[in-house]
Amino acid sequence: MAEHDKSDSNPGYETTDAHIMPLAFTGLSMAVLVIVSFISMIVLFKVFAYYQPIFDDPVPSLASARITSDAPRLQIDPPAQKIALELGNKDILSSYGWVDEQVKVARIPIERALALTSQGQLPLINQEQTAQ
Amino acid sequence: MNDSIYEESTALHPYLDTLQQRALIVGVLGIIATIVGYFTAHEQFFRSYLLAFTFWIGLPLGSIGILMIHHVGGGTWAFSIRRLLEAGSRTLPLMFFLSLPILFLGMHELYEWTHLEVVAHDDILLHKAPYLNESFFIIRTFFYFAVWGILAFFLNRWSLQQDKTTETYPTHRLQIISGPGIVLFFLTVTMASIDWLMSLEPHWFSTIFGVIYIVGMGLMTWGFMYLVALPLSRRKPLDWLITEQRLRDLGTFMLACVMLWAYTSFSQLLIIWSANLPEEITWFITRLEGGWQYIGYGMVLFHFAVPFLFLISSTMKSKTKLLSFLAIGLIFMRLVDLYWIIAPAFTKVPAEHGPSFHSTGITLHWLDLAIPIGIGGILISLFFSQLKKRILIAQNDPRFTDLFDSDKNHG
Amino acid sequence: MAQVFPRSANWASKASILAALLIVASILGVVLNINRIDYVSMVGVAIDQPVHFSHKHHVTGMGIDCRYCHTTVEVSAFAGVPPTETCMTCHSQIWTEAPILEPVRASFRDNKAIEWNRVHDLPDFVYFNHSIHVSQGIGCQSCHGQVDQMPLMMKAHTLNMEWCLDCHRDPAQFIRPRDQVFNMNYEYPANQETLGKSLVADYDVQTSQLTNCSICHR
Amino acid sequence: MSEAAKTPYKPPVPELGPGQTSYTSITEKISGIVLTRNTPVAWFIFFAIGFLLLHGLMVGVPYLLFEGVGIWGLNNPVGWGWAIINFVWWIGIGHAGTLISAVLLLFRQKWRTSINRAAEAMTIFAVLCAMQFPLLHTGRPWLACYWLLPYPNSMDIWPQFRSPLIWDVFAVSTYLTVSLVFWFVGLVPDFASMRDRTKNRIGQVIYGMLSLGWRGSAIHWERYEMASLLLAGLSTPLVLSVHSVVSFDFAVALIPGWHTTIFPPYFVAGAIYAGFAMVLTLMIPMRMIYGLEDFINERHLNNMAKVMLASGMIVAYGYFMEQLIAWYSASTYEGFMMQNRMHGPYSAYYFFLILCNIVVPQLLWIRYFRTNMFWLFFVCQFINVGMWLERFIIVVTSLHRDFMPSSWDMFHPTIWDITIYVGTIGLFTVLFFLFIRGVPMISLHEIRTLLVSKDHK
Amino acid sequence: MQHEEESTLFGLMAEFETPDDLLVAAKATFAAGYRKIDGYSPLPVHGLGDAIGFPRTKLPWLVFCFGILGGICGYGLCYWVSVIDYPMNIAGKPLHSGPMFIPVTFELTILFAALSAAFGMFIANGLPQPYHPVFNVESFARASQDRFFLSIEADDPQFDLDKTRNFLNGLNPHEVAEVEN
Amino acid sequence: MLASSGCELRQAMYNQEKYEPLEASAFFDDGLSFRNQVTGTVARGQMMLDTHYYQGMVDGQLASTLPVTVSQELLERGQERFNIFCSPCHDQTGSGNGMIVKRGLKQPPSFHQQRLRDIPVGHFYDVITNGFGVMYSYASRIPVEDRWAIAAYIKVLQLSQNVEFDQLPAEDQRQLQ
Repeated sequence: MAEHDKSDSNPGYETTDAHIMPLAFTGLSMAVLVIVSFISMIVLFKVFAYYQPIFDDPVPSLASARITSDAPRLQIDPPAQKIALELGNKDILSSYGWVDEQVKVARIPIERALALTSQGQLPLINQEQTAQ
Repeated sequence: MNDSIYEESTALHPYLDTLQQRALIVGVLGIIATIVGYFTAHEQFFRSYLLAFTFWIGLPLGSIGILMIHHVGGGTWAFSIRRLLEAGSRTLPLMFFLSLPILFLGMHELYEWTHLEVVAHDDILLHKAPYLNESFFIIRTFFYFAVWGILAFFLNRWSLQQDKTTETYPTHRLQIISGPGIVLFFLTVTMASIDWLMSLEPHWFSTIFGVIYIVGMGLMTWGFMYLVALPLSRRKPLDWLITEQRLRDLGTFMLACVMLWAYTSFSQLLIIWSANLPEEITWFITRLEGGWQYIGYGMVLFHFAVPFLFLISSTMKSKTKLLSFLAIGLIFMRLVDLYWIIAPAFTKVPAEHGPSFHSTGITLHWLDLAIPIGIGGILISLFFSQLKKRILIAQNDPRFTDLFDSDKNHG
Repeated sequence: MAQVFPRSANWASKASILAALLIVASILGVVLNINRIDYVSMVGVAIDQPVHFSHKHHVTGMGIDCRYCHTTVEVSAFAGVPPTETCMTCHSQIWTEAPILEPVRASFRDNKAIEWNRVHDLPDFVYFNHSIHVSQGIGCQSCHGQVDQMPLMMKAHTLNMEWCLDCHRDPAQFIRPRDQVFNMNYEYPANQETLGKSLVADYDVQTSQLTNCSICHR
Repeated sequence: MSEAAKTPYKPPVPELGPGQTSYTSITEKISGIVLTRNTPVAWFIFFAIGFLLLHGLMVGVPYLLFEGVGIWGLNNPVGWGWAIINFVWWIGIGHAGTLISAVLLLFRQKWRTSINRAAEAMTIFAVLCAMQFPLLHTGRPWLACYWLLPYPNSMDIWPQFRSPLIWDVFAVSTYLTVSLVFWFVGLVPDFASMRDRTKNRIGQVIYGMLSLGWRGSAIHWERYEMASLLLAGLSTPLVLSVHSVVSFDFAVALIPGWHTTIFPPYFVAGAIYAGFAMVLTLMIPMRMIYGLEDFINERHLNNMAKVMLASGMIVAYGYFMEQLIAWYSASTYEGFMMQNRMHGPYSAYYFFLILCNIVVPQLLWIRYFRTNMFWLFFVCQFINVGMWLERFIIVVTSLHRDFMPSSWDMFHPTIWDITIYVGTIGLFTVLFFLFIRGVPMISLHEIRTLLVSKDHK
Repeated sequence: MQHEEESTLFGLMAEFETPDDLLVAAKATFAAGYRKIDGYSPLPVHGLGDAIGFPRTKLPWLVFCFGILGGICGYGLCYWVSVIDYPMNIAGKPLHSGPMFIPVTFELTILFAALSAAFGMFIANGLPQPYHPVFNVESFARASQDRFFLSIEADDPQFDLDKTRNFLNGLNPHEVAEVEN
Repeated sequence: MLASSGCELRQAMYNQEKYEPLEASAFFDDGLSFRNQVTGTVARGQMMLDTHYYQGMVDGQLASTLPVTVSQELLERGQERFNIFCSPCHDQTGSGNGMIVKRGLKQPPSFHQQRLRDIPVGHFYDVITNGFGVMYSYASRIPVEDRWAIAAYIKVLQLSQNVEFDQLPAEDQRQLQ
């Protein structure tokens, strides 16, 4: 308040203004500092990565043995597993094949089996005895 | 002033004579055709005759109605054509004579309910028999003409009286008679429309029918008055009274009638169409099939839409030539309207049992034009002869003096 | 006479009229669309449930058919919410210790139904029958969306009447062969327009009646 | 006739009384009612009565919304009770305002100028009262908007445009909107007068805002007059259509006694009839309270009485046609309805209606009754009651004896029917007296034009 | 610049006591070649518009167009709803039941036309305009009560303060005032 | 008029005083609106005296015959129902390696072992109806007719994976060679 009173011609607002040059200089130097630190950090990390194995304990033999399979133990993609299963099943259910060629036992597609049994060309069970 | 108007009115006689003669020639030609038609197309004759009769009676009746409204309500427009209206009302006796052929020759041809053997087998017609029978029909028609005749007589008589005296009692009497007169007029015309037109199809009924008929008569009269007033507005003594504004007023009244006609007709259509009751809708079914519907659409267009669009614009309303064409068109559409009401009643598919309502198709007979022209010619000729009988501006009406003053200012 | 208003009143008055119009228009806009916004229709909002059941896991991961749990969907109006017994068919054996499933076990123990919260809750004056839709070739997915991709159940459509009518007026847009009804990955063929029409005819769908009031409001 | 011969012709009284000779006196007199003169005691009395009655609405409507329309006396055959009666009654009353402001303007009837402002205000308030009844009758008015208004709602359903009830919605809301606009347009120059006359700063701002900065420019007046004329031209068919549409509510149905083609013009005439009776009911006391004898004189009373007489005769014509065609149609149902109307349990109402609407107004044939304020007021009260009864007869007697005698029933109004009806009367009174207090009740600029034509005389 | 100009003078205004005086004065002013003139009156003065050279208003055309538009909207709404979007058999009526669409068509015609008449008039008149230079004249308050005014605006090419003032004084006014801007 | 805005928002009629299927009830002690049948009552259609059809038993022994006629439709229905209800554990081939098993459920026996090939068809019906081992009863989920369809289908499934070459029609024999 006291300062306000001192100025005789009070225009009702702040009259002093900021100086541009010092502000610009500060900003510029901060930008340079940031860039320099980024670059130096890259260099530093490279150095660390190079020297790290030297300071580490030797790797236990089991550590490498533990990685036996590429498949993760958690199901990362259950649908894929499901689809694989379904495809396998479908393959079995829709193709001809020998179960045991020696004893002449075969498998036939399920659709075919449905057709044959319903037409009575394959014996399902003793239908003569069916009730109802 | 009285004298000068008398002279000017007399001076106009040659002009009116010409009009009268021309109308008479047309009328006589038409009547000859009518007589030929009576002997060649007996059945059709009365249908066309009824059309012509119900059409042309609009002129005297409309004149009487408008005169009475004028006496009750005043208004500057009315004084300019008052004598025209009075002449119109004095054509009523002719229409009375013209009604006799229907009563004594044609009733049996026209009206189903006069066929006793049909009535005996029809419960509805039996119910109506106390009203719809030949003798009562004749009595009623006489009664209507008596009422209208009395009204027309006094409207003319007192108006003439007022010409001769500066006292105001004749005008007062005119006012007194007009109030109850309008009531009587509405009732009798409504009943007449039921008798003449609605009972053509005796099973059908509509409470608004009389109003539609009256509005149509009004429209026709306004149109006719416009056509007569227009040439008179260019000649003494009416030239200063029938101003542009007055002619525009006549146009406004035509507009009002066009709108009222549309309003009442549409109300009737909408209410009956939406309810779809068998006892009502049949009337419309007959008229909305077999080609009749095109007349219906035509009326929507030329009895309402086109004249409406012309008449709402005050610029158009000032164009007298256009408006006189419009007036002729509207009078013609009035004829078409009545034709649409009357003619389909006779085009029904004959049915073995019970009433039928399907139409066999549109018919047009040359008599449908010849008889209206014949009667019209005679009637218009009579109109001009009556117009000559009095000076063309009613005198001494105190209201007239009031309005005349203001008229000068506005003019 | 002095001026009653300052000069600025000229634009202020016009601007205020304009603003009033805009406000009215925007209020109207809100009113017209209030039932369509997700906040009201709850589209895409997962309602909290006693058990965080994942359709995605069970359908896409396990390959369990819709009808395994919703057993009555083909034969009755109501699709059926599975009883706890259905859950326990498997979960008496696997994930038996999982805390997330404790409400299921408790329900089974105490013979008390799990109180699921309805996701697709039509007003009580609407009669909806699952069986007719399923048997006339309307896929589950058409109304319920990609349920097989929903970890938590949520509405995929507003279920507003306009949405119902969209299909009822022209079911050919959405109808599919009957054997594809439960296929969650059905893709409409390019010629759905013609195929749909022929299916509508084949399945004898009476399109003229589908918009009768009494079809849904009885 | 002999009496007529003795009675000399009486020239019509000028529209403006002898007390008003200059623009200044007119302006002072009319604006003074609002601005300078003390509010008369009668104002407070009427306002208080109205405010008291308004509580009927304040109590009745919440209770109705809470309980449902079951609190009314509606029953099975009579599904439309007082609500529709009051609706039609109020709407009918509204018609006089538009008729005066529009139709008489088109017919260049100058006597309309001193009553048109108040009559239009009456129209607006009557329509507001009327609108409440169908809305309340829906039971849940907050739901009603999608039944009534065509907007793209989320149900994808639309109002049924074949239903006369929807026509009603359009007709009544258009009527209210156009009446309001017409009224406001008429008020703008008068608000300018008020702005310039008031000494009160707040009044200046309020009237100034309402006057939109009207300055009476000649160019403005040109457009203004054209707009007024156009609005009048548009209001005229509108006013016919509104009551016609109201009549369609009945006539489009198949109920005997409702379904008859004369209904549209007959309803319109009835509306004008009731409306003029209400205008007179309001203006006769106003004239006394505020000393408006110069503005509302014998000529106005006489002319309004004539209009009433004419419209009353059209109503009588409607009654007659109904009776005639009921017999002529040979329809059992029409015949029974008429028998029941005249000789059934409501016959007393019917004959009282005939007394009120047809017999008593016959007095108006005589000039004495047309110009005597007491008798005119007396006749108007009969008409107000009679027109309400007419709607009661139309609604109740047509419905209460259904086609099946097993479903016959009588209609008994409940206290809530009465409360809400009386409440709307209160609302109407309150609004009308507020209007008188805040707005010049006689059109200033139009009255001034009377002075011009008088000058010329 | 503009600010400067505005703050000077809007025009000159003469006050008259009767509409006839105003009319005569307006005709004379127009005859004298002034074009930026306007009359102010508490009531419409017939012929004043012609006298100051105001052409006939186009408002009827606007109203006519809006009426037609309203009619089309009304019938279109009924048709679209009843036939296209929400077809429903009601009482055996055809989907396109023309007569039953008329009432709504009619009401919307009137509504559109009436609103366009009122708002068209306000907009054409530039209202609301609560501030106007003419209000600066002290006696102008009576323009809405009992006095009649004629103004000649300063941007009229013929306007010259002294000459115009003399001209107006010659018209026998009650008073001539300068109108501040 | 203001109150009418937002007029489509939920209202009383949306939730009426009636029960929808499986809605909770405040009226009954157990909180169910669904009523269980009163013990001992036999409703129309519940007179299940046909032990072969309803229990899969003939003379106290598991039935070796089907009480329904084998047809293409029945078998296809069985296939569909099998894939819905059984395949999650038994997998579609019936080998007992379904997805649920891969997630830790005890592996059910394969249908393609001689013991199950020889077992009477009534066994399958009985297991579906009453459960077996860790398998729950499916009686509430699968109607009787469907259970027989599944049982028949299992028989066909077994056959299709183990059919004697000589029994096959020539056409299929050609396919195998």
